[in-house]
Amino acid sequence: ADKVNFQLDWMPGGDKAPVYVGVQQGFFAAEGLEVKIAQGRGSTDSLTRLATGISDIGLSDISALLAARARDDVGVSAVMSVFSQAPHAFFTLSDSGVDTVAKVAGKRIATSAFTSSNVFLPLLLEVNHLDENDIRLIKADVGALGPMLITGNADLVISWVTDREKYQAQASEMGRTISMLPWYQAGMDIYATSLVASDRFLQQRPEVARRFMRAYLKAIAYTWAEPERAGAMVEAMVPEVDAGVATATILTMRDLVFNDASARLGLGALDPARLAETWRWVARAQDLDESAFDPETAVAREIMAGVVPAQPVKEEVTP
Amino acid sequence: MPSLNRTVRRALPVLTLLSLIPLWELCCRLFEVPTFVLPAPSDIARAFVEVEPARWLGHLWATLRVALAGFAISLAISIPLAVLMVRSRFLSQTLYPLLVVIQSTPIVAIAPLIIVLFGTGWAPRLAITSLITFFPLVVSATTGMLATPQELIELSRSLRSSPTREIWYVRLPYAIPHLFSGMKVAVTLAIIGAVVAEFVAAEEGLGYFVQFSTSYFKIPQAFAALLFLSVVSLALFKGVQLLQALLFRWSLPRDKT
Amino acid sequence: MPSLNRTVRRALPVLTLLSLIPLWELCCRLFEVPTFVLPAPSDIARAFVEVEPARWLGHLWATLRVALAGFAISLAISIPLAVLMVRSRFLSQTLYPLLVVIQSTPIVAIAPLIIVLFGTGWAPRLAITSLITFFPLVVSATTGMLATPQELIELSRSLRSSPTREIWYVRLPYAIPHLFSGMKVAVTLAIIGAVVAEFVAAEEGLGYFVQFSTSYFKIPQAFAALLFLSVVSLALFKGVQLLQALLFRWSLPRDKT
Amino acid sequence: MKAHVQFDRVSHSYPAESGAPVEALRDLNFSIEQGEFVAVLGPSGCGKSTLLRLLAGLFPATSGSVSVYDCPVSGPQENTGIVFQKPTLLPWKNVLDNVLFPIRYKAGRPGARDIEQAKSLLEMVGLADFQKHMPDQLSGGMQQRVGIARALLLDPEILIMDEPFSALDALTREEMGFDLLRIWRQRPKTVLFITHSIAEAVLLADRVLVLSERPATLVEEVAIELPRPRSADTIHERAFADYTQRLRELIYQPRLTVVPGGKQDQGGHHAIA
Amino acid sequence: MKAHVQFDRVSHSYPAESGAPVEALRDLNFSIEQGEFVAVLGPSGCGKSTLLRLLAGLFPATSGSVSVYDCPVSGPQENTGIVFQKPTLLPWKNVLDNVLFPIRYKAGRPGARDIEQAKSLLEMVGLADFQKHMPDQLSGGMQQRVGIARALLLDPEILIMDEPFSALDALTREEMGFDLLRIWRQRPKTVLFITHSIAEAVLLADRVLVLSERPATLVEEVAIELPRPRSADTIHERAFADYTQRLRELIYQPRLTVVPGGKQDQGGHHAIA
Ligand SMILES: Nc1ncnc2c1ncn2[C@@H]1O[C@H](COP(=O)(O)OP(=O)(O)OP(=O)(O)O)[C@@H](O)[C@H]1O
Ligand SMILES: Nc1ncnc2c1ncn2[C@@H]1O[C@H](COP(=O)(O)OP(=O)(O)OP(=O)(O)O)[C@@H](O)[C@H]1O
Ligand SMILES: [Mg+2]
Ligand SMILES: [Mg+2]
Repeated sequence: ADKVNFQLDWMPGGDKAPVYVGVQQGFFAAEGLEVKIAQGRGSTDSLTRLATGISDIGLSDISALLAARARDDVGVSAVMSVFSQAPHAFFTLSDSGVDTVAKVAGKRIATSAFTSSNVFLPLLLEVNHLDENDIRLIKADVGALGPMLITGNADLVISWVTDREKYQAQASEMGRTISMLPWYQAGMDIYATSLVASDRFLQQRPEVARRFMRAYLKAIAYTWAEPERAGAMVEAMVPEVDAGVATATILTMRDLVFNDASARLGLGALDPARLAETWRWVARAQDLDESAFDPETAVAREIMAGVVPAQPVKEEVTP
Repeated sequence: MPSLNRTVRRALPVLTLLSLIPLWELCCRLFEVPTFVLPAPSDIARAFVEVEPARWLGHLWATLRVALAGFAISLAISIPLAVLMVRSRFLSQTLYPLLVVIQSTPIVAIAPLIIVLFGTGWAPRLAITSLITFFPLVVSATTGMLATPQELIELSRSLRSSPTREIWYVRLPYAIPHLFSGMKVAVTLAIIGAVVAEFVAAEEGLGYFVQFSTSYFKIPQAFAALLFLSVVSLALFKGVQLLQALLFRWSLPRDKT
Repeated sequence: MPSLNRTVRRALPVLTLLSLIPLWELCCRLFEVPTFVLPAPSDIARAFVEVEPARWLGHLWATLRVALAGFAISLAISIPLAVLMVRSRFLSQTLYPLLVVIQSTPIVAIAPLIIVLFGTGWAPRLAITSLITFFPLVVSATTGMLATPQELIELSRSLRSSPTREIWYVRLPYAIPHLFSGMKVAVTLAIIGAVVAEFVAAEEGLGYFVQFSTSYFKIPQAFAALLFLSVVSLALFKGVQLLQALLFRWSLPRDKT
Repeated sequence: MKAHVQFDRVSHSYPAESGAPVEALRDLNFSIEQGEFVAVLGPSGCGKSTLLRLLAGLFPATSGSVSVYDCPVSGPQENTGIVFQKPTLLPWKNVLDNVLFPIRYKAGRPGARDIEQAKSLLEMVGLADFQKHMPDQLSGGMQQRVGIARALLLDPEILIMDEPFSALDALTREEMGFDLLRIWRQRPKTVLFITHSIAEAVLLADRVLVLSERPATLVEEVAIELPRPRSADTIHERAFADYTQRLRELIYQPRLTVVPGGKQDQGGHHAIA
Repeated sequence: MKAHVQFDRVSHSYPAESGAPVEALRDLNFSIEQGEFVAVLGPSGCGKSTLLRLLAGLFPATSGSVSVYDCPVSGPQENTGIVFQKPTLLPWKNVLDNVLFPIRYKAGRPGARDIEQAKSLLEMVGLADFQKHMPDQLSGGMQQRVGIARALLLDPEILIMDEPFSALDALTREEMGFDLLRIWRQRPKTVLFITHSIAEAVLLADRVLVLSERPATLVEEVAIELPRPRSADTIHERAFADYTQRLRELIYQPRLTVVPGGKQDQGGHHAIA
């Protein structure tokens, strides 16, 4: 079998379920692949490991990839979208009265210092006719956000949709409930977590990559078809993960995978127009020259061809 | 009676420390501290038994061997380094700044470099642990060797010693108390080092488990792992003390008669 | 001539260190090291000038004052702690394990606790820095005070000293060389501490800037900040050495005639 | 005069980490009157410094009791000046500050009079020019003299001196002996003076205690009834020679049977120390 | 006999961190023949230990040259045994290992014969029962004797001793002096012996160098032409008394004018050291 090193962008959990499902359900084996999963510590870390050849293919936020490629011709390309909506969201206590993004004005918002959400925040506010001076941003360690929200040190926190279960669990302890305001419902319509691969891997073993992608798509479909089983499969491979929590996570993030965009453009597709929109957000957020980089160069279309379904393929890249 | 007395005297500190646990429990209940801020001992105990012993032991062993091996490596590197710096003023003035720079670089920030240099297995974890522990060893060994009284140096020089022998037979033994003070610091840093290394690159170990539990908001479980870590540190610390007592009795202050 | 000679001897280590920079550049070019693994000095220099000096200074000052204040606090806490432990066997046996536990707890893992306890301003950063730096100080001060030769203790006791005075006039001065060895370690740890604190809770400072740059994949900029950090550490380290030379000349090995 | 110091069946053993404990003193009985100058003679390693430490209250005797004014010694005594066998100077203080150390230690800042006093003591021991030197810049004998000045500074009631002049040359030694007698006469104090010089013991003391080899027992007490004030002339008196002769016999005789080989003749008339 | 050690216009000053440097030796000229036993007498702090350090090659003289066999001393010499003024024992080694230290230091593991030799030296200095004790468990005099045994172990060609017997009682001192003479006779060596005891200098030495107060200059060299082998009987010879008397005059006379006050009489006949 062909050996493939798969790189997670964070620790295992329900949001990473497909790769575990792929292994457990034998989707990879059926394609003649032997997949080894390595954990990561964020998109940057994941990109670095892919770029240096430690791993072959893996997950990363596509905005991190675009920024990295724009800055520093990193040898990694996107091959498939996984979350076709950005996972950023505001969380607040249900009784806080904040039920639209417009109402965050004047609130204290806690966020982790180094999350990519911060970069997009000004743009999101702008789309919602606010600006940074309308809120008070408090930066703190990720682990402290929930406690700050629940103990009243902050009115809202910024986190990922995938964390909803965890915040709810903390709030329940104090008899409170959490509500979530996903940014994708407030005007942020861009790609997020994607399957990315090192260029070397794509060049040397393009077929292996395609087989992997095929299996991965199957695994995605299975994961949301059978969330309980998928959760259990993660636990089976990583005992630290709790199957129930993983399942809950899988359910929470359904909208990130199956949504308008995926329905319109196809599951896994990286639509050029939407990709360009994604790049626009990234460039503006990170103060990069929008015209100096073509986001298409960060996507390995020739690999995607024939694998990712319903993909609006550009003329010039047909094999 | 006196032996009973001594038993009591020995047990008292342990008992005092143990009595902190109910106090902690009490505080948590009294002030209704939320579990995710500071879990009560009972929560931690519950979390502790929920994880099978084999998994605890697996993580424990992963951390312990990295800490021990990393500590050993940094000991093996820093003593010769200290010797070099004691022998040559030039080397001392060139190396010391370099070592300070290495010591004060946040390892997390150069994680990619370390992973590229050392791969993804054991090696980067050992490297990180050694990088974090070596400095106190170098500083204490150097200080100790330089503090050797002039009269002992004169004795050694009058024997027409080679500088190597002077270091080996006079300066290093004299530096033993200093060195052990450095080792006490270094050995607890070794635990920190192993944990940081697991934060950066590992899928096992107590540090990894802490981070994992935290990112799943399983705070009592994280604290259980932290307590485990503390026990390991205490054991290593005691180990260093014991080593000194066994091998270098003379370097300890004699008990008052 | 001898003074020229001395100038050369003084300059040589600095020159050697500086010569590492072209070597580094060369290696990066020769082996085509990717920028995100290890940027070449020229990349770093470019990144360095791209950030306005005022912002550098702002971050620098944010880190420096936390490091210094945290170091000062931990010095102010650890010396009395060491004194207590030297004076009472019971305290020493009760406190030491506690200190080892605190020292070996990865701060990042208890970040929520610290933020809930200290809020989100300066305080948690100072707390973290002090927590990370205090241990070498306690260990070295304790070791030094306990290593005081029996004859000096007899002298002091024959003067019917109160134990306080014995500590103050005999044991603490005797511990100075040990203490400074601990301070050299602690002062570089203070930088690490400030950086970790900025990872946990801050919106400014060089550590924050490093992490920030890394998460934006601006690796050369991160390295520029790291170099800045190194310079700060070196300055603090030299500062401690200078302090010892100025205030406690006698505690340094006399220059060979 | 009343009994100032009293040793009552005092024995002391040092515990050995391995093997038998070392017995230093055995069943020692003697007393010292207030204002008396008592010298102690005894072979090297017999237990003299141990005796000093017991009297200083640095540690308790294994058995028996040491008392001062009928009060058992249970810790360091007030008003005691000690010259240790080793110079025992603080390496971080200069000579003047080392001498002033007891004052700083007890009373905080030394006053102008204390400094005056310290300087005049330093002058007496011939170190007026070395006030600002550090201990490691002094010769062995100079360090010893700093220790003497320090012990005299507080004008103690009890003065315990452990071979205080051992590192001094003959002339300095003699001068300092007379200086000591002068100070003792002007401000009476009880003195316990350990020495290896028989002549010195006779010249300075009211009474000489002769100790045996380890474990030290009291061989004999010899009262020296030479008139005071004593001076360099005392040395030429017939009685002085008699006393030294008698002490020599006490010291040399019991050991001649023990000494291996026949290197020496019949003893009783040696004079090199 | 040929000149073994030669001091040629040797001066030495110690730099002072503040103030004028301390001049210890000034313009010292003398030589020691091979196999000669030379004693050095001089007031405390005059520069004797400095002289020892220069000969040992521990540091160079400020001016002038010290040579051994016409070869300028530029560092520590081969085959030199030194007894330092302080005992200078290694606190982490027991008595036996301290004595064996030079061998371990030079040759690695000591052989059975070395250990034999060390033990017999320890017996000679009366410490046979203390081989396993640590230095801090010894009395001052015992520590000093360990240092002597150590210096003798390698049977050095040059033996430099700095007040080696200062902490010993009269009898032990005398015994060890004769032991030293015996060893010196059996295996001839050049000895430089610093002492404060005039009688000891006369009893042991071929020649006595008398140094002045600091900065030390050579006041006089006195050849001691007493017959060898010397024994306790030597002390009673007329010549012995003459020599000691002569040395006393040399030492006491020049200083009497300096000593303040009139506590002493006209000198020239003191005898306490
Ligand atoms: N701290 C100690 N531990 C164990 N044994 C000791 C200790 N101090 C002294 N001794 C032993 O006690 C005995 C007496 O020692 P002490 O120092 O009283 O002798 P001393 O009469 O002062 O000799 P000296 O004239 O050589 O100074 C010695 O045999 C010595 O080995
Ligand atoms: N390391 C040093 N630094 C500065 N001055 C010193 C040093 N060592 C000795 N001296 C000075 O040199 C002079 C001679 O000292 P030295 O030790 O040679 O005297 P000594 O004749 O051996 O005296 P003693 O009989 O008291 O041992 C003294 O005045 C002393 O202060
Ligand atoms: Mg003694
Ligand atoms: Mg000397």
